[in-house]
Amino acid sequence: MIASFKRWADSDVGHSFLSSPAAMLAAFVALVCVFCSAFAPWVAPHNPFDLATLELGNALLPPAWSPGGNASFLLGTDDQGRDILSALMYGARISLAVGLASVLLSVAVGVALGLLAGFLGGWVDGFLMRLCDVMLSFPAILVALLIAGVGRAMFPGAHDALAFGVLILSISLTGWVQYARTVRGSTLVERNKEYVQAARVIGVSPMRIMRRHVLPNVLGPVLVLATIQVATAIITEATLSFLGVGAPPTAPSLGTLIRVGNDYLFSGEWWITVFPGAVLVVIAFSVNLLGDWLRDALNPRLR
Amino acid sequence: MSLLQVKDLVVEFPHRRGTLRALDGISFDIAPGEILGVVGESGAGKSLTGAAIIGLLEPPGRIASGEVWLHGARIDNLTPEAMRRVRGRKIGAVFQDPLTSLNPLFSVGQQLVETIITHLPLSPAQARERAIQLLGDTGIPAPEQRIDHFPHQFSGGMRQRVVIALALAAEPQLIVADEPTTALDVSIQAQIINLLKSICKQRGAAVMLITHDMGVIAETCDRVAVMYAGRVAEIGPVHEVINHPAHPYTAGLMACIPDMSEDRDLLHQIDGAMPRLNAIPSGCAFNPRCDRVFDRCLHDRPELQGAGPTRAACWLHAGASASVPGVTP
Amino acid sequence: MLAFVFSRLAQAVLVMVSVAFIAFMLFQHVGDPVVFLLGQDATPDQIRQMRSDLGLDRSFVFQFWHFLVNAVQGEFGLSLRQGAKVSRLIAERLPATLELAMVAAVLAMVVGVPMGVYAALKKGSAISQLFMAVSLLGVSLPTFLIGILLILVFSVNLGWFPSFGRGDLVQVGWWTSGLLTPNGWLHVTLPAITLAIFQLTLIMRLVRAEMLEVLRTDYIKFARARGLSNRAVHFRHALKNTLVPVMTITGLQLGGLIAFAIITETVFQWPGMGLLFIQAVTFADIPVMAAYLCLIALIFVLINLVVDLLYFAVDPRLRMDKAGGH
Amino acid sequence: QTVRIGNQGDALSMDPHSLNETTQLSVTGNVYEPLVARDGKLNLTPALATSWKQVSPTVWRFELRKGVKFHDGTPFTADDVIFSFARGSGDGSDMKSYTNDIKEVRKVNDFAVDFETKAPFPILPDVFSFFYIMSKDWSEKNGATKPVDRRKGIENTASFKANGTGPYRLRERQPNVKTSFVRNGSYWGKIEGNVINVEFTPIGNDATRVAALLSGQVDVIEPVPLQDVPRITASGKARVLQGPELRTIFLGMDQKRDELLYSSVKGKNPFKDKRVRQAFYQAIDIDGIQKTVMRGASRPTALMVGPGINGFDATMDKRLPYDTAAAKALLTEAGYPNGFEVGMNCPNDRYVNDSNICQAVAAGLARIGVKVNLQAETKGTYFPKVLKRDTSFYMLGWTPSTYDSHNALNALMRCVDDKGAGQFNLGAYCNPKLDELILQIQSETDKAKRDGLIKDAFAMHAADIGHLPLHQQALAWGVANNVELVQMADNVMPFRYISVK
Amino acid sequence: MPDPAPLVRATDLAKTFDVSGPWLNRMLERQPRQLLRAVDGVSFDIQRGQTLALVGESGCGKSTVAKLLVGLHEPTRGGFEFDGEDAHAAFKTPAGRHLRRRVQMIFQDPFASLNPRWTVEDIVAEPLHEHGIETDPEALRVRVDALLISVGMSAQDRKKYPHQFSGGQRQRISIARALATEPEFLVCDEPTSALDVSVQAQVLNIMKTLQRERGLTYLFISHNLAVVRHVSDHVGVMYLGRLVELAPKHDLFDSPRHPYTRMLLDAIPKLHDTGRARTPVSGEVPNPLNPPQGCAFNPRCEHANERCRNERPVLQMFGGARVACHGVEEGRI
Ligand SMILES: Nc1ncnc2c1ncn2[C@@H]1O[C@H](COP(=O)(O)OP(=O)(O)OP(=O)(O)O)[C@@H](O)[C@H]1O
Ligand SMILES: Nc1ncnc2c1ncn2[C@@H]1O[C@H](COP(=O)(O)OP(=O)(O)OP(=O)(O)O)[C@@H](O)[C@H]1O
Ligand SMILES: [Mg+2]
Ligand SMILES: [Mg+2]
Repeated sequence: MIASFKRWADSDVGHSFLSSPAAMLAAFVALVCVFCSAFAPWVAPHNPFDLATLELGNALLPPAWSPGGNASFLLGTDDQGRDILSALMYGARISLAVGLASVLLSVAVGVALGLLAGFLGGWVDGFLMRLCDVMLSFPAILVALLIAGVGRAMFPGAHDALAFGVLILSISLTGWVQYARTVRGSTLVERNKEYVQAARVIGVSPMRIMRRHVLPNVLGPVLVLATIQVATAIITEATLSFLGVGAPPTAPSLGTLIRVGNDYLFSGEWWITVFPGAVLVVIAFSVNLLGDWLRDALNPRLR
Repeated sequence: MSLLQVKDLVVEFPHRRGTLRALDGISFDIAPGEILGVVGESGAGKSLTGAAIIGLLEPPGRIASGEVWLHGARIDNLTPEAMRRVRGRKIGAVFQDPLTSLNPLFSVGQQLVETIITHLPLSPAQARERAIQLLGDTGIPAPEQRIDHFPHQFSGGMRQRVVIALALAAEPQLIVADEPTTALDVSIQAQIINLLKSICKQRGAAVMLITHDMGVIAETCDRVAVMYAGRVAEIGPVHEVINHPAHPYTAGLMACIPDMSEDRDLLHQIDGAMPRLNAIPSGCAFNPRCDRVFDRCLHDRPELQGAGPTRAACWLHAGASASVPGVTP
Repeated sequence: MLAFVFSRLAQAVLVMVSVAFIAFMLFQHVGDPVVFLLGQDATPDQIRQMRSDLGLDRSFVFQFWHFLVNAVQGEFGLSLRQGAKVSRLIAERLPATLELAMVAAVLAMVVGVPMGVYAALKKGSAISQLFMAVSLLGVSLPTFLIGILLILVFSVNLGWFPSFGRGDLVQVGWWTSGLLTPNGWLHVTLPAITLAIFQLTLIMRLVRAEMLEVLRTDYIKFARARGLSNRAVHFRHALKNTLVPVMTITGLQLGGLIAFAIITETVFQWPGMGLLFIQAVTFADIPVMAAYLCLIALIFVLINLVVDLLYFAVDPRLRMDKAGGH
Repeated sequence: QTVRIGNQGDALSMDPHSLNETTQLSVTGNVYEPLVARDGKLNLTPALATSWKQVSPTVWRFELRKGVKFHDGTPFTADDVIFSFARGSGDGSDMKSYTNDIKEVRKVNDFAVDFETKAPFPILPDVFSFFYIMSKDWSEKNGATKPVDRRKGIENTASFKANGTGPYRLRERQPNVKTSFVRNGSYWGKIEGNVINVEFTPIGNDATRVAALLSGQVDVIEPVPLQDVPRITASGKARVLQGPELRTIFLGMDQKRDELLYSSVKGKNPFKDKRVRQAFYQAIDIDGIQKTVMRGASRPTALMVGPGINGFDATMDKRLPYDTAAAKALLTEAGYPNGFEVGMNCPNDRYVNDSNICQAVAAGLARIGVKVNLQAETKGTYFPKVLKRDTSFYMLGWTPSTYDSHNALNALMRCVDDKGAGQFNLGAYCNPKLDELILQIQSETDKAKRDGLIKDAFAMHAADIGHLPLHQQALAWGVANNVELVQMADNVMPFRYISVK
Repeated sequence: MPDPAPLVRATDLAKTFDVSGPWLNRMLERQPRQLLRAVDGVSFDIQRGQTLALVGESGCGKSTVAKLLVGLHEPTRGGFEFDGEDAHAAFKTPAGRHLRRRVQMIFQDPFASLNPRWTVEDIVAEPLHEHGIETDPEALRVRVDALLISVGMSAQDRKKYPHQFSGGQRQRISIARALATEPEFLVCDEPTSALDVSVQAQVLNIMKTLQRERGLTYLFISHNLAVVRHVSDHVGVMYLGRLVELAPKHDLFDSPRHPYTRMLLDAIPKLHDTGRARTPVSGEVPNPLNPPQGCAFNPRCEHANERCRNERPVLQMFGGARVACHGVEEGRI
């Protein structure tokens, strides 16, 4: 562990990170966001999900520094009297969780299927790739929309956790295709490399070869893709929420906050729109920057 | 007067752990019509020398000092635009892999014509004439038809001929050929080397032939430069260097080559590996592997010095002029 | 070649059927159209009657089969909500969406490719860094927010562009075009920008990455070694080779444009298929949804086909291999 | 003069009998006319009928207006009335609820018809105001004798074209894009406004609709999102007309099942206990909702119908006080000192700020320890679900289409049977005594006596706390400063009242 | 004197690749199946402790033979006996895994044949693990050290990654890995062609030393005849999937019989014979998808006659060598 960290810090990737201010800044911002959202219950001044604490009397307060603002609501409140700052932290927590979980899920599925397709070839490959084609011809938002709709209709239990499950599922359902294709491509290259053949000559079983030899060597591009997809997933979640199939209103995600804020764009209550939008942009931006940097850093030819 | 003169050429790569000196004071020259072979271990700096001469060092690589003269004019400090005019027109280049040297999306003819028109005042029709002629000269049958074909429709050997035709398109006086046959089949190799040789002789062009293959050098070149760790270890007429190597490294290298004419149980081998650029030992770079090392080798860096008909960078020849006894294979 | 087109078309049919199948499976859960067809005072009997009239009480396999049989005859039935032929509704909406997507695609290309080329050639320069950073904004902002912000700035505050609709249209056969009137162009501007921003970012980054790769290839090095001018090297050799993969990927992205058009159309009240679809979703208008999804699948396959054919046209390696096979 | 109207939705069809829905009837009502119409104050006024009287308990006679011509020039006669009622009560019509009680329509002469009802029907003229008359000739010629038949996939000319007697003619129809109308020069009556051309455009997205008004692309928008009212007013280009609407928003609770579908309470149904219902009632900060969520644009109510509906009685409109402590006490008394968990269903795009209201209610309930799992969703999935009674706690809004309390009582408060009684009584509230009253109201012809019965019925329902009434939402129309119009409480927008300066 | 039973015996080995397009395309364009006979009936024996070298141009099927022998490919026809046992049948059974221990392979490219993400220790220990030869970590370490030292590396190199080594060192790691299971038969597919002459010498020397010490048997593939002459006992010359000449080393180099063998020998640049003008080889390597009729070499052969263009020659004994050539058979060459 420590050794591998040392190796990292000493490696070209580590060095390129330490010498890229943009990457470090992005990582810092991302870390702050992750921290604030992961520890929202401890960091946030209020608990916006606890409805009992909401006072309609506190609704629509402007940020603390503007006239009429209230110091205990730093960034103001929304129409339910929710503290925007706290809502942002809790919301980012949901968005990040949804983003990460859906990316993890699609990476897991995509990588597994891509490996299988690439390594086994033949009809497995043919079938999986046709499946990808079908998935691709459903634009991502459409699938998400349908799945989210179906999911909510099928499990009317209305529990928030389930709603998130459906969100995650619907986002990953289109996400995996990219990974599958990428991994299949690299697997096709990798499996003909001599080290894989060497393992076969030694008598290592195909599954083991896939797991121990091929997998680690095809993860590079996946990593890059995944980083960027986290941002995309967060935005997809926001978009789904705009189309009305997002997170429940009592536990708003960043996307829901933006959707709601959207209604206040023309009215004077700019803070309801601006802060969630800004936070989303900052998160997406820093994650994308990281992904960008990673792409260049992992590409030996660009070093 | 020599056609090409390289004086004390130093190429560096600024790197995060300090600057790497990949070429360290290379000097040699090539006379018109002469074929100079460049040999040496992988990573010795052969390709870099070629790239530096044609001004195509990949950033961050740069010429840190030294001079390159072509035809009495200095070319290492030209503006990019002026250097571009030199490339192709005065110095042609042939690279190792004919498969990747040609743009797959353009027909052979398009690539030839574009090169010719860039450098010679010809109309497109004339350029095409010339292109067909060039293809014919390099031994491609039915050039009138083949000219409109795309690179992938040619076999490896033919592609390399096309590449040579491209290098010759504007009648350059010098051709830098970086391992032109390594990617080819054994039986095709000889054809290509012969072609290069004969065409250059016909046109009076000089060639800098970079290769690993001592056999090719022996058959083709007039003189040979042996490189080691970014320096010229030995340079001289080809049979001198082969038959009477002056530098222990050259001698070792010659001995490594399995010989068709004798049976040996084990080959001679030079133990160890070439040092990395960031860990070149002080003194003579070869000293850790040299079986004739002595004190001076550890501290002072030897310059090329006369050792009979050849010149070698070895303290064994400090002031001497005979080949080293005992290291001849 | 012919075989290729054939197999693609066969694939198209397959894809469309599976899309329709999945769609129908999903429709069982997206809502009950009857509630919207009958007013609030309808009696339970009326509702039951309506359900059985529409065949909604049958299994989805049956409904799907029914749909297929109709679809084969080019009939998608009547929109439950609007009582109009689905085929006509879609035909009315198709031009709007296609025009919007085309304008957006062209915009994304015309702006994205040069930006990408510049960012690759001047890698590391301030401007290209700026391009990279600004373009990231394009993928960091949700489309709907961009759209609404554009409306706020350019139509409410500045009053330069209209905020909704297609404006004056010209009828050309059954096709209605907004691109033949200045007013139509005014109307298409904001939606097209909204739609293009995401693609633009992708294209720009793709072109940059591909271009950087291509610039490292041996044939570019060899082209330089032949003394070709920078212009020839960059814009003749490098760009052409760059555009081959870029073309494939952006072609595929065209489908994404149409999908994203749903949001853009919602925001700008653009009377295209996306708006039709989203309304159909809201009211569980099954025939419209099914037809839309099938059409999208068809468009997708066609785009893929065209892209592949273009690929054949541009890349001689593919072209010749096929021709040389005989 | 041209006026451009941006509306949230579109009329789905131009067929006046195909859908019983406000937007559709509002739009087609400019082209077609009923026998009896309503004026700006919602009072009945003669339209195609000049007078009507009850000739026997079950027969009404309508005298028809003479000299009226349809837009295609054919004269209007009793045959058209008979044809229209036949069409409206036949297959594919969504207007059957207006014709259900009619047994027969008889021609007396060319300009008089008799309506025989199945039972004494005191308010027959009231139910006619949305029933439009079509031309028999035109319908037969255009194969539009029936409203659209979706089953057979046959389209209907009347969906795209219109031929009525009204003040405006349909000029061009692009569904969901634009529908334009032109003033009918040969209209029989007086057109109060001065508008010649009307362009009716659906703009679904709130922000876009507001932007369209602010940027001058449309002259009238409906509705205005409440939060944007100040902005529009401040723009100096337009104003917002606000007025009470007939629709009443209320919450319903499942009072039938022995165990709630979505609740932490197992084995019993807390909503069967009146104390629980009352606790819920008193936990709702209706004034807070009115002030912040509705931004003042609502009228808190204790009744299930609002002013303007026959039977509304202001003296009864007294809510139980908002009192968290009392609510908590009631809950404790009912055996839930720590509250419980319950699922709540709510639309998010049907009523004004619907999901925000639900959230505020949920917050109020949270304060008495009830944890609400709120599911707010689009109407497309919401209504099918609640109409299946697949809910424990829900929101609904109701406008009696007959402008009479009986409609609300019958649909919302009667015990559920499968003949249509209590059809929208989604929580299956049931009080047999109230049922009896409602039956009486239905056939009582004496106005004063009937009003008394209605009052009793509402009192009984309020005492039961059968539902939790919230408010009547306000209409909010955005109108450019150069436009004058009349805002009607039933949210119908007759073009004839619009003037452009 | 009859030979003792050979350790390795290949009989009529053949491998055909199906390189046709997808079925639909073939049907529509009426193209036949395209079969590529990469190896077409190759037979040879290798005695224990001896080295057989295979030479030939690129694409003639050398690597395919190698992969057939180690079980990376299934033969289309023919078989391969190892120590009297049908190896391909054995590879398939679980019990046949022991055979994998006895047959190992060294690959051409030292940069591609080591997993870049594994340490040297992991790489060399993998076969030991896989075959359960050594399970105790400490013993494993000792074993790995010993292996590394046996190929002239140091035990301290264990923790390093492949990219930290030079080509020659990497090739030694590959050899160490191949030796881990103490195989008897090593298939070496161009083990030095990616290496420099000086490094090549190091690797060849190690191979030879190991052979002497452990009695290894090699199949050595190369296109470098000088190297082949140095390492081999017997040499097989392949052309387009077939053996055209198979002879003891000295026979072959001193008196090549097949015109192709002669051509190959002629193509070797001679080091000490500078400036000699060679007759360049003419013609191109034929397309393996569409091999010439008769003797595959006939289009490039100056001695080709009508028979060569129609009839395929088979291997026949001529003196110590086996040659497939009508010209040799008829005494024309
Ligand atoms: N971009 C670079 N950055 C750092 N070092 C480099 C770079 N390019 C080349 N070098 C180093 O310069 C040295 C000389 O390389 P060069 O390509 O000239 O070797 P060579 O003699 O041609 O070898 P080969 O026979 O393998 O082609 C090598 O050690 C190489 O690692
Ligand atoms: N998996 C495969 N599928 C299809 N064709 C193959 C496959 N492997 C090899 N071939 C073909 O078989 C022929 C023989 O290939 P092989 O790799 O054995 O040649 P080789 O003699 O080792 O060549 P080289 O010297 O280039 O390594 C070639 O034409 C090659 O294209
Ligand atoms: Mg090189
Ligand atoms: Mg091979």
